[in-house]
Amino acid sequence: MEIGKRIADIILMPIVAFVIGLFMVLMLRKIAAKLQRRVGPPFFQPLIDIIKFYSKTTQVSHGLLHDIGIIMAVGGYLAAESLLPVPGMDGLSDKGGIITLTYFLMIPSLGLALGVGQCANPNGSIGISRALTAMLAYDIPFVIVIFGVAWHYGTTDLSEMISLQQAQGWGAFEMPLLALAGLFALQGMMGKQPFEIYVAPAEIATGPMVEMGGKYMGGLFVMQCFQLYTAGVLYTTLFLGGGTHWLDFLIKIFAVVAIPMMIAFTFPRYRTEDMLRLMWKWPVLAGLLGIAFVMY
Amino acid sequence: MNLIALVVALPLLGAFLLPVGARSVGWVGRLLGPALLLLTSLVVIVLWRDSGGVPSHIELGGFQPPLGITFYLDQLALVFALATSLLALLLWPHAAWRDARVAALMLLMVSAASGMALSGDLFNLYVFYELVSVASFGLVAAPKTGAALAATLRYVIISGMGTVMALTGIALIYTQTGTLNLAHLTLLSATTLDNTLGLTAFVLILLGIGVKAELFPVNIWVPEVYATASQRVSALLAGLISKLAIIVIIRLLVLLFPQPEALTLLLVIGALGVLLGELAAWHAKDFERMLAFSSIGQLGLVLMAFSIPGQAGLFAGLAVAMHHLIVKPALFVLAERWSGGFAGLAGAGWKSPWAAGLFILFALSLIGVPPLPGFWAKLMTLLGLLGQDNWIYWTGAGIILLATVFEANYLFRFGLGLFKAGSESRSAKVPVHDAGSLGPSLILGAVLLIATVMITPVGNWLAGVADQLADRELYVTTVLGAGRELP
Amino acid sequence: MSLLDALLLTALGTLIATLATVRTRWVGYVASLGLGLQLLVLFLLAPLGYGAPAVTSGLAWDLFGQPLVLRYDAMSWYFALITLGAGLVSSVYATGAWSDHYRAAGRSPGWLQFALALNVFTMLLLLASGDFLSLFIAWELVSWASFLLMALAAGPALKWSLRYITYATAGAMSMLAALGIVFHLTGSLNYADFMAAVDQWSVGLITLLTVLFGAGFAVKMGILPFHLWQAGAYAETPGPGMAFLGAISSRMGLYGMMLVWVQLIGLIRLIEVHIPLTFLSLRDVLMWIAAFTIILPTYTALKQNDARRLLAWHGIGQGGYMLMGILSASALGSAGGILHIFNYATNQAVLLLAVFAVVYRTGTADLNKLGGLFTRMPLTFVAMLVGIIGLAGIPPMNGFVSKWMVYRSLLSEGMPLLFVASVIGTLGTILSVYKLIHNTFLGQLRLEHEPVQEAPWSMVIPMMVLALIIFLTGFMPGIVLDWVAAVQAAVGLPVLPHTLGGVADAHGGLDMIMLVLVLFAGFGVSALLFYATGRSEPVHQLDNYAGGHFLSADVRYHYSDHFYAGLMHRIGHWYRGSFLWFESVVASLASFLAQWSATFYRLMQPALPMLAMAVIVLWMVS
Amino acid sequence: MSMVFDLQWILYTGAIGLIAIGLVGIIWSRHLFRIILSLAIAEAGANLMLVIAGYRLHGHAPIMVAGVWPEQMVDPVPQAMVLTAIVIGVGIQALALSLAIRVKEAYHSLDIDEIRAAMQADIDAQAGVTGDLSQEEPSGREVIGPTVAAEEGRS
Amino acid sequence: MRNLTSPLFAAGLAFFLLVVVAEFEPGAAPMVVGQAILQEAPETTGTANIVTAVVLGYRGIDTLGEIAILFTASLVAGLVLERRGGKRQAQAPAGNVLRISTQLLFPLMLVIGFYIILHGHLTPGGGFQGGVILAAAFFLPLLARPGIQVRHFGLAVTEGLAGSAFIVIGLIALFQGGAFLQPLFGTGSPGQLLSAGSLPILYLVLGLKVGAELAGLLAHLVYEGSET
Repeated sequence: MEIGKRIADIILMPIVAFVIGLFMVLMLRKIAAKLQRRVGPPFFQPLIDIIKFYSKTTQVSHGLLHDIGIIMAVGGYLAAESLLPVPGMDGLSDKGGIITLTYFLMIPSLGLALGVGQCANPNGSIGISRALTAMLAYDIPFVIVIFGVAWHYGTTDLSEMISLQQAQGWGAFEMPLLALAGLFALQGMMGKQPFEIYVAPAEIATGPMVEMGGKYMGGLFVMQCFQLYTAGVLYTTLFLGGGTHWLDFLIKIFAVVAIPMMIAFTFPRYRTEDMLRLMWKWPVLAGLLGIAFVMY
Repeated sequence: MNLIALVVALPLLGAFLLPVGARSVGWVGRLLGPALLLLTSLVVIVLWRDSGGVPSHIELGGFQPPLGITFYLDQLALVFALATSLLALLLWPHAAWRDARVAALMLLMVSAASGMALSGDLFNLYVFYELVSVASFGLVAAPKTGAALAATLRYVIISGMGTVMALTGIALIYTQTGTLNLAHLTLLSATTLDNTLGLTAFVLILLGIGVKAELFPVNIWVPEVYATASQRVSALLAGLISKLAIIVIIRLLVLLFPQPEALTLLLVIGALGVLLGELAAWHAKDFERMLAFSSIGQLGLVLMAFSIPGQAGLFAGLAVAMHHLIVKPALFVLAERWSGGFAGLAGAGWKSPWAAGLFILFALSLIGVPPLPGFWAKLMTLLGLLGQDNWIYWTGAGIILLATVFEANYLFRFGLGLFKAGSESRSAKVPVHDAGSLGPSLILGAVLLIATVMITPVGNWLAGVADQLADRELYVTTVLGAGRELP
Repeated sequence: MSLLDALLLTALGTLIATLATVRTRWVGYVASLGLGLQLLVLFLLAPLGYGAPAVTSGLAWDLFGQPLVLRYDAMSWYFALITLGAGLVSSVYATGAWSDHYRAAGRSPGWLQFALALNVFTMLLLLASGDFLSLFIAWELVSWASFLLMALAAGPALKWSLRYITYATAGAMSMLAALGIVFHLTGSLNYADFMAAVDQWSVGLITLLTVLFGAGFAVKMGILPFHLWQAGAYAETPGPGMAFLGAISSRMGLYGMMLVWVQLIGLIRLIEVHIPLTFLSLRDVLMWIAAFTIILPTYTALKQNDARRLLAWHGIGQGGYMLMGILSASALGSAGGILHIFNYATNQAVLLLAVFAVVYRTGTADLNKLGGLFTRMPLTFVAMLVGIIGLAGIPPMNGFVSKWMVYRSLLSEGMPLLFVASVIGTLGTILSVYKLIHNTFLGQLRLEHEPVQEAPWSMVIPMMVLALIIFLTGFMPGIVLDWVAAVQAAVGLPVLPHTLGGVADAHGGLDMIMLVLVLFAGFGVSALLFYATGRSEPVHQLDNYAGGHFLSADVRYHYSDHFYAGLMHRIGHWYRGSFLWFESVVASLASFLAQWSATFYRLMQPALPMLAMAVIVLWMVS
Repeated sequence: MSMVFDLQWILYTGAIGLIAIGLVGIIWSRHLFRIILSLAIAEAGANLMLVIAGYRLHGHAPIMVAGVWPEQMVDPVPQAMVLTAIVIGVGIQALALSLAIRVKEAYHSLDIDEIRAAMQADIDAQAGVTGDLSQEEPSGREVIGPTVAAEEGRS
Repeated sequence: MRNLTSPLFAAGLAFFLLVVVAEFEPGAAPMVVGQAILQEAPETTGTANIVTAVVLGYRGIDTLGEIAILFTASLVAGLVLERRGGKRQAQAPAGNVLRISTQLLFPLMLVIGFYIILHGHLTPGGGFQGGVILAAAFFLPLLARPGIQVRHFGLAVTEGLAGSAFIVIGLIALFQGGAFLQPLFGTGSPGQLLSAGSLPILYLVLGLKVGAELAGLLAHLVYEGSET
């Protein structure tokens, strides 16, 4: 792959991701509205929100690290998107692979955690503590899934996985148990109900976001766009054969994101320890069984 | 060579004269003992130089060997004769400066100990052994506290029983062979003692002499005696006398009882001694008894080393024994100022850093930390034990290894406790070491360090000693001459 | 005289010079200079690190017919590099302001420097050992040298160092047993004879030797179940000493394992040994032990409230990654394991130095008594941030590279459970290092810490150097991978093909240069976006949303204690202290036996055992 | 072995019997004086063993008188040895007795169990330690080092 | 426990010893060395009593050790029993018969004692036997008149000098170029009083020493040992 194409990919992929992410946020809010029998926001509302946040005049900063935290959060996703192949653009996927991507996705979390910590608000710190615990909960089934898939395809390279799936059929059919476990993990990863204890607005004043306003909040919005996009694309890549062309790719990723959304808004919230118990029981069991089927 | 008899005769003469002389001329009593010891060490050194390392023998009373009593002078005997004099000089008890009778007892013990090292006659060994015992009874009882007397009495009773056993063993041997000369017995042993009777006699003698050698079942006197006797006397008993008893046992073993069963017996007894000694030392709560139990363990180790067949075993055993000969007296001397329970000694090391340093040096060597000599001794032992294709030997090696862990723990529990920030009121009472109280330990520490540096020549020399010890032919031809007509 | 002699003699000279100046004020400079010189000599030996043939010392001599051989190969060089690096950094750190502080507390920095120099010397000696005897001798020296370092602090350190030396002696004795068996079997203690003979040995024998040698090394490594001594003993060691110990000392165990298990016995033989009644091979069992070593100590670290102890427990856990990587026997995994030694050493050193800089300024390492120091000690914060990113194995620091290699190899070797176990360990690491940095540098600044200043330069510079190394070797891991490849070649492992940026692999490689560049590009874009959209207004820390309350500085509202309460609700009752229980069972059993022996000596009628013995023995012989 | 009830056999039985009786006495008795007497008995047995070692059936005393040839004499060596052994035994018994006298004064008892207990209490007191033999609380935890659990806080 | 086990173990020991000795030829000592000594002793030492030749000649060093042990025992007994400033209980003097017969017996026992000592190389007896009789002779007055002062110093001088004389005689032989304790002054003709060279002298000092030591021991036990 020539260098020019690669640079173009790296520049384009985050932009695409952001745009799609905006739509996903819109979809999310629409679904929520439908389920709650509301009308829901207009089409450009997510974008408007972001612009609004960034252009606020009152921007309260709790210090340098507060800024750096947001920069890391957004910058990390920007970089991570280049590891996630989409139709026609492979970016850096051959340089990193699935494991690297997983760890790249921790950079935004770390940045956020640092920024929130700097705010010196105990609610924020509690939120981070819960968020990290949640990560511990959903990452275990998630890595089981990653192992199963990577072992099945004999590679950690995401583009290679996609091409193999397009040749052999979708991963979801070959590894249904793993796909199921992955769905669970996805739910946790997106931080939506029933696994949103860490924001717990009534209890800890929205947790990590408690001290965020203006462009800080805007950064978090951008981050959410990327987050939804990444979750959708990753699942699609692992189990739904990626995208041959943009149309089916978009359908798949929106579908993938829509399922958790629908689950999310029909459930109450789990407590941390219950989330741990849930995540470490059924998805892990399913994942391990899935691996057993894959390997033997 | 005949002059070697002086090593026995001179201290004895001194001892006979001392109680008389001390009353008339005070300073005689003070200086006679050390002077005689210096003289005997000189005699040994001169004779050693003359011998050039070749074994020889003397005939006491001028009677030819199988009839009369002989002294056998190989390097081992000479080194122990020398060590006896020098250690006694180094550890000359404080009481001996004041009381001529204690000095006389010391001289008696030295004389008999040298005799034990030298003697080549079974019954003569027994006589010297008894003399050592009786003199040690006196030295041990010398503090005359109730506990010391009671401990001595228990010691006397068990020694007495040992005497009975050993005497019975000697009687059995004599009944079987009709001779007492070790060289002669060596010649006859193949036909007469290589049987149940020989083993029985060996067991009886082992248990008898083993009382002094702190062998496993007959060492019950050890902790209480060492706890009550003056530390220098304990140092002598633990360091020197026990080794002499072991050397006697090993001589008999090599010359008269080369049966494998005897070696296995040594191994088992030694292993039990190591195990119980080190465990009890681990449990001890005061310095003297810790050292006492540790010395039981170490002597078990010596015995195990000697139980390795062949020259390798003798080499290892000698190495362990010589090492312990240096280390244990030094530790007991440290206990002079640091006597009593661990709790009372907390923080004592800050006040006497040199003493603490010496303790740690000796402790390291006891544990067997390279490159100190203790390591080489232990290594030789372990390599020897593991070199046997025999599960008992392997188990023995395992026991040594296990015991070493306990050893490290209790020695350093104490060593580190010396640097505990003890409450001032408690550690204030602990006497501070000075040059005088450290002297013997410093000298022995220097010896240890020199041996560390010169480990190769020391090791080679010791191997030579072991060769001589292992050579039954050499013993027989040296004492009886080659091809002489024997009765 | 070879360069190796020069190295060892320089080390010895450093030791002597340090001892000579131990009571003076310049002892630190002497020691640092000496260590610097040693590092220089080591650089002269650099061809070794790139696979040049081994260098033999002219200092070999015979002891009781046993030739003692000293030699350096690529593995020795690699370990020596880390050792000297850690030693130099610690020594420099301990030299300037820190030593004044230490002296003012009534301690002697001279002895600390001496102990450091002694540790370095003995470790260099260990790395040079060319036969089992010199290996054991140097091993014991290393053990006792680190014992000295641990016991130096007195106070509670005494108890911990006693526990250490008990374990260490047990381990050494296990090695000694193995050594004796080897001598019995081969009649010599040469590596060559061992390697020649190992083919003919039975499976049981190989297992026995593997376990006996391994137990000795495992004690030093803190591999389960021999880990109980490590955290406490390290944590009580004076600052720079702990940094040194934590960085490299326990890795000497890994050196031993690589030497004996990998180079001499050969992993292939361990794989061939099947454990009866299971489908596991000996290698699998060892890997599982490594996995538990990763998980359990890491989650114990999570519970610690003392920064030193937290890091020390991590040290135990990280050892598991190295071991697991090496045992995977693949080119990638073993390279990851070996690389992790270097990476972890840098991470741990920088973290501990940062923690001790905080201790230097605030006087405590208690995570409940700190907080908000970012504004006061920003450079130290950066050092710690770099360290925790590295330790947690998150890009772009070097810790990520080595962990990635381990995961990747477990993946391609098809070891799902071990893979999951190591990821669980990493997650625990992330949780606890966040707790570390949050409780120290983030959140509310305590009132009494208002006047705290940045650590002095003599302490900051070593940290910055280390941080730079961590980043650089994360950015271009190829620098270290060159050495790692040489090590692999030296011990007979498959050699990893690598590039400057990482690993090239058709089915998913790693190129850190690209990734890091993209990452920083992302940060750049993000920063641009952030700062282009107007200035933000800095407010006081207490200007905070607190449910309608006004916060005041004297009230403590830093969320630090019981940090992962939710998690502990779930897993809190899984902490059983089983190993501690097991240890106390063993100790109690021994104590019971000891009491029995003491009772025997106290109560026994003296004559009875003599008689009994006589009869029993006579019965036996007749 | 043929059970020949000749003189020699009776002598051996007697000697060994004395030894056995003496040993039983040493162990069995609690009274110090009895123990010392038992020791004397056992020693007598051992001495008898020695004498028998040189005995020859119908032998003559080893003294050169007319009409007795050396071939008819009994062995002189054991006689000399037994002389030595007896004297040694006497010395040890005297020593033991004198110790016993003083021990009685110190502890007002001649019961060896009581003496032992008193002596050990003495030694312990002097060393400033308690000589506990209680098995109730093994000291296992403390001897190796501090427990980790005690030093751990919550997460 | 020990009440039960000790007879069992002792019986076991006796049994094993009996099994061992049962293998001996009854009443036929091998007499390897003994026979050689019997043959050789009259010429080499000049004693008629071969036991004396063995005690003082062939096994002279044993005898030296033995008197050293006795000396040590007496020394230790003195050391242990010595009491500083303690008052002795005045005991009632013995009856007339005992006192008078003591006076009668004393010279007689002296004579017999010395006779036995001096004829030790000719007839049964010798230094030990005679020494014991001497000790008894000196001990009798103590029994008869318990208040009598024992002259410990005199005893000490006697035993010290006697012991030293033994060694000195041995050393003389050594410095004359012989072996330590080698008999001196030729052998004489066996059977005569003045024969066997230095052996009778040795026996004499031995007798004196044994006598003095036993007397001292007994005196210690009687006086210092008595309860106050």
